[in-house]
Amino acid sequence: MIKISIQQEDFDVSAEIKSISSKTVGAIATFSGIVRDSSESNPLISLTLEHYPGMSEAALEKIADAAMQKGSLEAVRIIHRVGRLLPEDNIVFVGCASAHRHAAFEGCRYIMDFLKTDAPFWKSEETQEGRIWVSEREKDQNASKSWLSKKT
Amino acid sequence: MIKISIQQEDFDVSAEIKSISSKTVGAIATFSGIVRDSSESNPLISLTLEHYPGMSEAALEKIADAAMQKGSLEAVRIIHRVGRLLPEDNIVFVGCASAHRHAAFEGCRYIMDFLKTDAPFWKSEETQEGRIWVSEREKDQNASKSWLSKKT
Amino acid sequence: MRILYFAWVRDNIGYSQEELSCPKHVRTIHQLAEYLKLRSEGHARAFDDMSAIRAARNQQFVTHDTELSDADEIAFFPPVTGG
Amino acid sequence: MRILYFAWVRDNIGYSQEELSCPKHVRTIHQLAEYLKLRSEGHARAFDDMSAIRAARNQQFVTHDTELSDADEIAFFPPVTGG
Repeated sequence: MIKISIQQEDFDVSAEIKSISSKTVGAIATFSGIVRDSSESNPLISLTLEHYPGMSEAALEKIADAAMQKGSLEAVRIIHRVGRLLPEDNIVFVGCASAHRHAAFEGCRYIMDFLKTDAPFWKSEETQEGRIWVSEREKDQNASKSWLSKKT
Repeated sequence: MIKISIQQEDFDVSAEIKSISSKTVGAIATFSGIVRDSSESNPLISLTLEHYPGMSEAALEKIADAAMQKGSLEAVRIIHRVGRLLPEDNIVFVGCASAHRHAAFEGCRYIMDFLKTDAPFWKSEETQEGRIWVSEREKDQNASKSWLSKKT
Repeated sequence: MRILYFAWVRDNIGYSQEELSCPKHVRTIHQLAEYLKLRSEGHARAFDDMSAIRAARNQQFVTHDTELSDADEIAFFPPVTGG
Repeated sequence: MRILYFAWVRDNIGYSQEELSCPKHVRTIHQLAEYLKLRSEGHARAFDDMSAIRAARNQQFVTHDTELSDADEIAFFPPVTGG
């Protein structure tokens, strides 16, 4: 079971975890990405998330599919917020449910690594200096590349 | 910040995640262990968790401390339930908060690996066949041993 | 051909999409960007450093040497930064 | 000396703790288990296979050759299975 949402609204992690739980699930790993209060040491006023509607949903579906194929996951839930967010707001949620913990952890890491490089979302940060687009981080490119060299 | 609880009562994951979030936290990884509905293909009636009071709290503190030392975690939350649990009940919750996602994921995996081998809890399963004590799994021993050979 | 712009590519160009028919000699993503640079100062700024530009053809990431057809939806944007 | 039993070790012995003073020749965890085996059939069953037994001294995991003192709290139990 895969469920993807791209939305402005916040979400409730407990409810999302329940939605991927079932009688055969023994392990759920989750990741929450949260807006921090500063950007390169400037206090952050807001973070705005933009996406490519249509392509962004398809990209997340593809990443979730690949994670399901790779490990023995029973369910995957991805929520990515868009629009204007404030410090401490949720940005993204990934939940992976499996019979066993290693598959749940690996699924979550895999999805986050590829979400960072293969899903068309862009962040801009508003500080007192103005509004700037966040640049891609080389570390993220390397994190998703590292999976290609692992045997599945 | 480390907070450990050993309790009979259930917990709310959303509230626990909020409790380890802060202005400088950008990433929270969590693990929830859940009672499955069968034991070696027998339907499971209940799972009972017993612990060594005093030692169990100290063991979880020690594991959380080691995780904080190892990675750059800002907060760790561990909740382990004890007593009689039913299928789909929560057993354990681990939450790790960090500025960045890799530290949060690694912290969570580390804590679960050592919780499985170094914390004095014992599970017994009730099925129609009766009540049996769960045996230690060699896989869990190997999972926690694998951290010793990694550079920190 | 429908062309979409995101993030600072759109900020430079000033709008988020346009429809146009390309001349025959524009056959790849890279050639399309070169052609678009002639449309305005904003376009020229957006496509000044093509190493900073990523592209999608019909909502799939593609390389700059990918060939186009007039029915395509093409998007130009910076490297993604979600999550 | 305070001795605690958990899980199936306790189920075999029939109770969860006892206080006793050991004879002088009982100096290690292993010797303590051997001594306890003499107390009842349940103790004998619990400590029949010492490779299945783990121990703690004053709430720290210890090996079977660890030395004891009369003020210690000693616990015997199977390998842990929490989480």
